[in-house]
Amino acid sequence: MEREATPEAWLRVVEAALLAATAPLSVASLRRLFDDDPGPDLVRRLLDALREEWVAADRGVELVQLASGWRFQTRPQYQVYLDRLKDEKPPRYSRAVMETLAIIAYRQPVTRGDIEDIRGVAVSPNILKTLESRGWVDIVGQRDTPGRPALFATTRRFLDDMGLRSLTELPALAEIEKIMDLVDVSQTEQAPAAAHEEEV
Amino acid sequence: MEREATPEAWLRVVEAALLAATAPLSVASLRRLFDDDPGPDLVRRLLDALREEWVAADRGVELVQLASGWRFQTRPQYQVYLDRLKDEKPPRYSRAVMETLAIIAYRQPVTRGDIEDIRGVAVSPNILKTLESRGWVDIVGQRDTPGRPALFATTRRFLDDMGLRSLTELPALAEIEKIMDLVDVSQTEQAPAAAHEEEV
Amino acid sequence: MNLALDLAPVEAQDVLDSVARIYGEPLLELPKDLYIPPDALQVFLDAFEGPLDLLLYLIRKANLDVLDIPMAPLTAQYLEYVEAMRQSNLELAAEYLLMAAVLLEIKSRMLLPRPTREGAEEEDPRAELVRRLVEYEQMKIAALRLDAMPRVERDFEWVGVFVAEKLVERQPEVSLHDLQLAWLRIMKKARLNQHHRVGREQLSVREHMTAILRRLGDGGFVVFDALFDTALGAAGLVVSFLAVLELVKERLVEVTQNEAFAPIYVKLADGTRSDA
Repeated sequence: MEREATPEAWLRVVEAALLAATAPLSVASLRRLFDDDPGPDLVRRLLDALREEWVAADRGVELVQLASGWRFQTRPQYQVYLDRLKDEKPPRYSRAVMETLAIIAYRQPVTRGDIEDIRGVAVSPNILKTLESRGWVDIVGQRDTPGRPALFATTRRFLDDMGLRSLTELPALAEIEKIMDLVDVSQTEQAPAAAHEEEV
Repeated sequence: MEREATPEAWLRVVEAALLAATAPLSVASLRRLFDDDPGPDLVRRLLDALREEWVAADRGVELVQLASGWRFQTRPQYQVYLDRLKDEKPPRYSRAVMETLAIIAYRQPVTRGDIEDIRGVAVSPNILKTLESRGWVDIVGQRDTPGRPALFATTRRFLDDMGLRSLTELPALAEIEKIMDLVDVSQTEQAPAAAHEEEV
Repeated sequence: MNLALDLAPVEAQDVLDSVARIYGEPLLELPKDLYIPPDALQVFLDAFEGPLDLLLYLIRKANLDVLDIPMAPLTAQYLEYVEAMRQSNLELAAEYLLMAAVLLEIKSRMLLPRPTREGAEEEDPRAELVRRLVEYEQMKIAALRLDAMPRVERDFEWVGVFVAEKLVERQPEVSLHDLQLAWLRIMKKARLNQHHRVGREQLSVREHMTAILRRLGDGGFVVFDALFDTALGAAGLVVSFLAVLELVKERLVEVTQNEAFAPIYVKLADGTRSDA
């Protein structure tokens, strides 16, 4: 087996490892599969070849690159079928939870107080607990202000679960920034309020 | 998707369901995937076709039928690769085992009493059992002294596992010991020898 | 200038629908003097994530420009809702009342004549509110988009096939270096008592000792000459011979010869046999 050092054999090894993995596998991990380290470039080429192979076969499963590595996942079009096998539905999150998540994702690191300032309401501890227990959010430190409030940020798991490689792949806030420009313009006409720009 | 009611599309659905399943799926479960029940016979034909497809592609993963249903699993030949991804650190022999092994290797044939003399502590039978069950040490005779103690020596397997052709290829120690003597002399003047343990 | 209002009209519509669906009437047209069942109001209130959300809704409903909010009508409308809720003895979060105060304060400041001289320093009294509304709206839309993204378990599943493995006990790995370290440790400890000198020669003698013991393992006699493999060369033969001598010295083997020039036989010493 080990002696069949053909690209085809390597592909099958990488494929088996990725199909069996319980978490995304990094290129560094995949290099460990082989007795002789194939190096990162070869592994990346194998991953690309593998991804294309699965796309070409038009399967219900695809190879994707996520924040913490590569993983096979089912394509969303197939969820309608897979849902029929499920006993329980995946959790639905309330608007409060999703807004809190969005604020942490886009403004991280933030304290609970920051979140409350933006949402204009108190943030119940349950909301943060929900996000923490899902593994999407955790505490990354404490702000150096009185009370030393905890600073929340999103996790790698959050990116993985959302199919993202990095925070930069989050939906852009571009259109809203346009509004902010307008706000500034309109405000400049009435009264200068340059300070706002930085705050947002 | 639902409208593409071709056998190929069904295959892909069954495949995606089986790849994503966390437990074997029965034929009855798989029938639930579809809006219109395809019946058990068609599902079984799909499973057979799917199994053959994966066998033909010679992948590292195969579709197998178990008592509780069908599941994809890695082929045994691939275990050697997948094992390399495990983070768990390889077990290590205790210091007592290693010292006993070293004494047997360098001073063979030796009795348990010899080992105890050299180490200055009692040698538990478990230590020798560990080395014997590993196939590295065996009894080559008994010394003709009261109690007729067993004589231990290293085996051919030990040499093979260490990549040696003969015991003479064991690391020579004379030079190192000499160096250590020098080190000891210089260090004894300054500090007690206890610290040396860690250096080695 | 109505860009902000166009951004997520669907969301506003959702709020409308969800309330209307339950009571068959668009509750958003809250009648001023009509009795509204408290639970209807509760549903209405629950549709909002707080005063900012409610304000944004009112601004959109009235098709107002978020950047140039007419404070008087907005404040009036907001207070109407808050008052209706209070009259129904609904538990109203403190934030709603706080916002009412903020709106009234802004409204009153708007009524004051603007200082023209130091105008450069003066801010529009609404600026802070607008900033908060826009920032909240930004996050509200971001939350919707985030929620719409494919997410594991809801929109797709991880693949994880069963790993078929034979349970092989993992054995510790030992390197020559480990062995060397172990030996050096022993030597150090033993130095005070005795001095072990182990060099290559001694080792090869020891190796041959072991080999000979194995050879004689069945307890029978072996012809002396047969213990020597001429393929080993002169050095090897000497080592083999030294090994026999050492074995004799340690009384591990017996060497016998019936008469001069007769074949020499070697056998394990009595009691040396491992199966004895």
